[in-house]
Amino acid sequence: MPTVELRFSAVPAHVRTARLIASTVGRRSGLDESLVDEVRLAVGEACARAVGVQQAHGVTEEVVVTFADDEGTFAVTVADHGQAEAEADLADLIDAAAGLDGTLPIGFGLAVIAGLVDDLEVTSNGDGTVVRMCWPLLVPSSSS
Amino acid sequence: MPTVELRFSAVPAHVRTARLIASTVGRRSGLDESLVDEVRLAVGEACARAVGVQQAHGVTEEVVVTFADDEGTFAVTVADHGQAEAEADLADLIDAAAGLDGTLPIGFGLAVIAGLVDDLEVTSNGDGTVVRMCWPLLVPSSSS
Amino acid sequence: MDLSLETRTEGDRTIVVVGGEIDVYTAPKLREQLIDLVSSGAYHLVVDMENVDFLDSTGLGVLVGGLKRVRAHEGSLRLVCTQERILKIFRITGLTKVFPIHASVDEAVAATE
Amino acid sequence: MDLSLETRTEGDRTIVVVGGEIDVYTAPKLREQLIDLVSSGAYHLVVDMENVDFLDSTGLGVLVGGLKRVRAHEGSLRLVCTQERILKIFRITGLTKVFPIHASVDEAVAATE
Ligand SMILES: Nc1ncnc2c1ncn2[C@@H]1O[C@H](COP(=O)(O)OP(=O)(O)O)[C@@H](O)[C@H]1O
Ligand SMILES: Nc1ncnc2c1ncn2[C@@H]1O[C@H](COP(=O)(O)OP(=O)(O)O)[C@@H](O)[C@H]1O
Repeated sequence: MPTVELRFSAVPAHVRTARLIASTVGRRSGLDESLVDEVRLAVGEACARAVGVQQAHGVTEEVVVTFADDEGTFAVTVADHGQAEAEADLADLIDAAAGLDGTLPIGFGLAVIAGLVDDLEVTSNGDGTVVRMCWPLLVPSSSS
Repeated sequence: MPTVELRFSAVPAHVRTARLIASTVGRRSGLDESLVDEVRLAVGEACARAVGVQQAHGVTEEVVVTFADDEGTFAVTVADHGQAEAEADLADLIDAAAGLDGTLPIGFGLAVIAGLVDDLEVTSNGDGTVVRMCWPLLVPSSSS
Repeated sequence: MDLSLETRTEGDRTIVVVGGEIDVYTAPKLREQLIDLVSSGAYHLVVDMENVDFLDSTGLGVLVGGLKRVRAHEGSLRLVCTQERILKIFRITGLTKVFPIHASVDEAVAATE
Repeated sequence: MDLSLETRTEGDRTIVVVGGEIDVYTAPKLREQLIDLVSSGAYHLVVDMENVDFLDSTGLGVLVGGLKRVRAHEGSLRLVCTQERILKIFRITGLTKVFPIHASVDEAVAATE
């Protein structure tokens, strides 16, 4: 069950709000301090990616982030309504970045997330992409 | 148009998350620094009240908070699904607090909000209560 | 930020030094502390709020509850607070008329009923 | 926290001292700065990241874009970073193989192509 859900317009400024919430909700859920940095970065990447994908396709719907602590796991989902980017490996992305002046290399985000998060699930359908990331909780949650 | 929406289970711990978001989103929307404290307190009161009302009636639905900056105004709504408390004035509430051991004097919250916020609208219907609070923005918003 | 609580006695007064945030989440801890003190016979309380960063209405409710409780034993509950943003909350709720509010612990301890 | 940028030259090197957060929100500012430098003929850049608190993939993208740009002029882009949590991001993306990363500005300035 999601205990906190955040919806925000697809603009970069709100990505920082999402990061801030990720670290405070994570801490409060009992996330080990050594993981907080990682969670903040991964959630930030997922949100930046969602904002980038939606802006690239002019989609104005809100990005939806949920935070849940469940049976020893802290689970975060980030859902967008943009068309998923093609899978790409980092070498290609680094090449692609050559010509980038105005647009951001969206594919980087997923690559960073994949490097950071062991328990990662990315599902895309016609409506958009959901990035689901889980981290273990060491201590029992103080909220529910 | 709400630019940030937060939903959380009706537990006290999340009230702090809502407060933190209120001050960061408010700042980012261009709220004058002198108002940030007031906004944080008022949003915290409204959320604490919503959590209290729902817990008193065993309602497990999520509390919904929206933040929007619109035409020079920072507007926050807090919606619960509990039965609204009877209107009460502070003198009564202070008396009522005499017997309080386990329950909290929910009515205090609205009284504090009313004292803090000039532009306040409280609407209750069968489904719950919506507290709507507005503050003026002095500078144009940096997000949208 | 969490709530911190320390108590000490000066004569027949018990001073409760509160720090951090008194909110819907931490107020139960303060309520318990006040109840414990009254149960153990401390009826003249001074609550030092100089290190309180945040106070909401649930915190006010706990203080009012404490006041009622000590008054049932002919006791007193005095507050120490000079922070404008905290004082404002007492003012807008009319509680400045209910609580004696002092500028220092010494002043509160010296006050007579 | 916002991004801060300062530049200075040492010989033919231009040092860009970056502070704060390089993220989706602030990265455009850094990109502009790098483009401006290259346009004005600064092709040997040293980006000092010791005061960077946060770096995300959009920041990486801007750095890679800068590297491509200076290389088009036979230039170089060297990073200064000893912070483990920032280095980790370069490592997991394989960018440690793309950027020369130094432990100090002096070391970066002294390095030859
Ligand atoms: N959306 C935001 N608006 C304003 N300030 C923010 C926002 N997000 C974070 N901050 C501020 O930046 C500081 C660092 O936040 P932190 O939680 O470390 O996240 P990050 O460094 O990833 O942004 C915090 O003290 C917070 O007050
Ligand atoms: N939900 C939360 N979980 C953990 N820490 C929090 C939470 N809310 C606030 N904090 C911490 O408390 C500090 C003070 O928060 P602040 O924005 O001043 O709100 P408040 O003082 O009303 O809680 C912040 O630096 C923040 O890191």
